[in-house]
Amino acid sequence: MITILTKNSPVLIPLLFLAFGLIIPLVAWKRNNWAWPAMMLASLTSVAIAVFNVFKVMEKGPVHYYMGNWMPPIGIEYVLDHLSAFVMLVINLIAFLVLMHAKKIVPLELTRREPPYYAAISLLLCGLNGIVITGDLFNLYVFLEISSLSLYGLIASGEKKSPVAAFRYLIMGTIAASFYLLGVGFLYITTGSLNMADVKAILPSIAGQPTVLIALALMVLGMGIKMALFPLHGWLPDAYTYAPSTSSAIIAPTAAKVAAYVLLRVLFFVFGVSFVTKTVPITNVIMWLAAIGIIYGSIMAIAQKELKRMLAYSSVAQVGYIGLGIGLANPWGLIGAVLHVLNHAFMKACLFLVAGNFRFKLGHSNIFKLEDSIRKKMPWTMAAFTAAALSMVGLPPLAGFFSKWYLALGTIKSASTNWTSWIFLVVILVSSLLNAVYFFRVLEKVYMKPMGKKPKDVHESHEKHEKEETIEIKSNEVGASMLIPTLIMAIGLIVIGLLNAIIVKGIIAFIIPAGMK
Amino acid sequence: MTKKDNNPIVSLVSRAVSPFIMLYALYVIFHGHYSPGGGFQGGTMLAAAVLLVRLAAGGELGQLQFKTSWGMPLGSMGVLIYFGTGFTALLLGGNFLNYHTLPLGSDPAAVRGWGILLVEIGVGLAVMGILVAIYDHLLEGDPL
Amino acid sequence: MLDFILGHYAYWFTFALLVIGLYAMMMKKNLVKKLIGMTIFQVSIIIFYISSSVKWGGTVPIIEPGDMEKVHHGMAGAVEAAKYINPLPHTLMLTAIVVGVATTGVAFALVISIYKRYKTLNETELLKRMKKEDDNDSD
Amino acid sequence: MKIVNYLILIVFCGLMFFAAAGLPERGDPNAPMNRPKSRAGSTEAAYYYIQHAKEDAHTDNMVTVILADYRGYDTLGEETVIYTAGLICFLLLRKRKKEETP
Repeated sequence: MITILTKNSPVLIPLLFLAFGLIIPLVAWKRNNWAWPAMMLASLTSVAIAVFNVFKVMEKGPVHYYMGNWMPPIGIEYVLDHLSAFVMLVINLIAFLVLMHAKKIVPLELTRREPPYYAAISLLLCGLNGIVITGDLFNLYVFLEISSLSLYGLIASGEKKSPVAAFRYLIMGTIAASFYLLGVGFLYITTGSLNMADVKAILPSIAGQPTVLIALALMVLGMGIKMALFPLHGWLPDAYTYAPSTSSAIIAPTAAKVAAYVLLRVLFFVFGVSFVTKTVPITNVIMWLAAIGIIYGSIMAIAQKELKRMLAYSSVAQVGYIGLGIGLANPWGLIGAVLHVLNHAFMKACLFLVAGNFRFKLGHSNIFKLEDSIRKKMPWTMAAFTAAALSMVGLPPLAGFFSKWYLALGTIKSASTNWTSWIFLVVILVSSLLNAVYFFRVLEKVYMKPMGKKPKDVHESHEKHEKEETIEIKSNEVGASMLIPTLIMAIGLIVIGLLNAIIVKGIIAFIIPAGMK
Repeated sequence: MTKKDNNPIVSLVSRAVSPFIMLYALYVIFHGHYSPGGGFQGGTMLAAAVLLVRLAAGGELGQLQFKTSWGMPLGSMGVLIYFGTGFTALLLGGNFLNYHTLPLGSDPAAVRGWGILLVEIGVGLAVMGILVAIYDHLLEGDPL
Repeated sequence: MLDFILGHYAYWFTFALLVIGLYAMMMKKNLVKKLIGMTIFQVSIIIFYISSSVKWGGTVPIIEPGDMEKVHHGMAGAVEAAKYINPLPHTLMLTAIVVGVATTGVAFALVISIYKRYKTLNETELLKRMKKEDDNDSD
Repeated sequence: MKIVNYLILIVFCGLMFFAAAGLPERGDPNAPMNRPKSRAGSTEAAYYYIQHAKEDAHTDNMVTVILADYRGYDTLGEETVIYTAGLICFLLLRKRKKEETP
C-alpha cells in the first residue's frame, strides 16, 4: 500500500482535492459544520504529500508520471521537477494556513453555505496543483478552467458588489484562457504535439514561422491577463476587494502566482530561452510592462482608503516583481522571481488574514477608520501586520528583502550587456520606498499617535480622560484559530529570511533552464 | 416557468417523447464504441429529455420525473464513478487511469474497452445531473 | 495562389468570428450581449480546431472493416492513416465544448445574481448604481 | 476610447490573418500534425492513435479511445470543470428555505 502511494505521489495532490471537492457536499449536505474539518484533513494531507514530493525530487531528480501508462506524446505526463515541487509546496502550505484561519470567519460571512464554499476551495486547489505539475499543454488549459471557474464562485460569494467584480473577471479570464487555447492550437498544428518537452524539441526547426510567433504572443497575453501584468490588471482590484476575506486570502497568494508560473513554464520550458530572448525578444516587453506595473501598482496603493483594495493594488506591483524576474531571463532574476513567489505568498496571505481579523472584530477594514486603540485591542494581529509590512518594504532579515536582493543582482548582471537595465534597479529601489509610504500610512495611524490625544478630547479634563481610556481599551484579540495562522505566517517570514540561502541552494538553484546564462 | 401553460398537446407530446429521447441517449452512450457518440453526447441528450418536460409541462410535472435535489448528487456520483475507476486502477498497482489493471478479464485490450465503457457511463450521469442542476438553480435561484 | 486561398479560407472565417466575438465582449453594454459574444468567441476557437483536423479524402475516425482485418492479423502498422481525419482535435474540442458550457452556466448565475441585486443588466447603468451606493455608504 | 478599442480589434484581426498565412494548408495529409514522425523524431500522437486505437482498446471509434483512455485525464478534468460549474451555481443561487432568510 505504502509503495503504491509513494510510487504515485505526483498525482496524489490534485486527486486528493478533487475527491474532497466531490465528497464534501455529499457528506456535509445537512451538517454544515463537518465541512471545515474535512477540508482541513485534505489540506493537511496535501502539505504532507507536497513535503514528501520535495524530498523525493531533491533525492532523485525530476520524476515523470505517465497517466494511464501511456508514454508522452501519446498520453499525458506529470512532471515533478524542482520548480513544480517547490511551487506546489508553497500553494498547499499557504492554503493550509488560510483554511485554519477560515474556521470562524467563513460562517460569519457565508451563513449556511460552508459545504459548497469549501468544496469550491478544494476544487480551486485541485486546479492550481494540476496546472503546476502537468507537462501537457492542453491538460494545463483544462485545469486552468477548473481553477478559474471556482475562482469566479469564490469571488462572487462575497459582499453585494462581488458578482459584478466576478463577472468582469469571468469575461477577462475567458478571453485569457481562450487566447491560451488558441496559442496551443497554433502550436499543435505546426508541431503536431501537445507535450511540453516534445514541443520544445520540435520548435527550433520551425522557429521563424509567423504562426509560432503569434502562438507565443497569444499565450503570453493570456497568462498576462491571468497574472494581472500591468495593462491587463483591470479585473484584479475589484475582485480582491469584494471577495470574502478567506477567498481573497487564498486567491491573492496562489492564483496570480500560478499564472506567473505558467508564463515561466511556457517561456523557458516550451519555447526555450534563446527563442524568447534572441529570436523574439518578448522578455524585454514583459520586463518593461512589469516595471511600469510595479510603479503604477505602488502609486495606486497609496491612493486607496480600503485596506483590502490597497493590498490588491500592491499585488499588481508585487506580480510585477515576478514578471521582472522572468523578463530578465538570467539565473539571478529567475531565482529572485521564484523566491518572490514564496515570499509574496507568505506576505500577502498574512496581510489579507490581518484584514480578515479586522473585519471579524471591527466589522470593516477601512484605513481611515483605524484608530490607535487597535494596538491595545489587537496587539498580536498588529505585530503580524508590522512584520509583513516591513517584509514588503524589504527590510532584512525579513523574507521580502532577499527576493528583491536577487532581483537587483539580476538587473546588475543584465546591465553589463544592456545599460537600460539600470532603470529596473532604480524601479526596484523606488518601489521599496513607495511600499514604505503606503504601509507606514497604516502603521502611523496605529502606532505613532500618542494614545487618546484626539482633537475633540482636548478640552475634556485630563483625569477624566485617563480614566475613560483605562476602562475602554482592553484586549479584544481574535481567537486562537485565527491568531495562530496569522502569527505562523509572520514568524515564517523571519524564518524564510534566515533560511533563504538553504532554500535557494537546495531547490531553486536547480530550476535554471538549459541555455540560460 | 412560474406561469403554467395549459396547452395539452405540447404537454402530452413532450411527456410522450421524453422516454424515447432517453432511450436514444442510452443508445448513444453504450454505442459510443462503434459509432459517433459517447458519454458527453448521451448525457446531454438525457438532460435534454428531462428539461423538455420541465419546459413544456411546467416545474411540478418535471419534479415527478427528476427532482431538483437529485441533480448535484447524481453529478457527484458520475464524477466519482470516473474517479473511482481511475483510482481503483491506481490501487491495483497501475498508474492512475490505467484500466489495464482492472479485474475485468484477461485480454488487456478488452479490459481497456470495458474501462472505457465504465468511464463513459460516469461521464453521461455527471453531465446529465449537472446540466439539470444548473438549469434548476438558474431558474429557482434566490440570491442574497 | 488559388491553392493558398483554398487551403486557408476556413481559418480566415473562424478568425472573423473570433473578432466578432471579441467586439461584442469589448463594446456591448448589455451583460447578456457580452455573454453572447463570449460564446461566439469560444465557438470560433472550436471551429478553428475542428477545421484544422480535416484531410482531403479522409473519413470519420471510426475504423473501417478492411482495416479491422489488418489489426486482427497484427498488422496495425499497415493501417493507412491518410484515410481517416485527425481524431485528436475532435477529442480536445469535446473537452473545450464542455468547458464552454460550464463557463456559460457560471456566467448566467452571476448575471442573475447581479440582476437580483441591482435590477439592471446595462453596464453603464450598473456602474451608476454602484457609485450611488458608494456615496450613500460614505455619508 | 472607442476608437482605441476598434484599433485594437483591427490590429488583432490583422495579426490573426498573418498567423493563419503561416499555417499549413488544410487537408494536407503530409501536414506536420498528420505525419508519422515529428521533426524531432518522436512519435506523432495522431498517427499513432489512428493505427493503434483498435488494437489497444478493442474499440472502433478512435475519438472514444482518445477521450477515455489515451487522454482520459483531460476528460476527468472536463468532468471536474462541469461539476465545478454546478457547484458554483449552487453556491451562488441556492434557494434559501423560509426559516433561513434573515
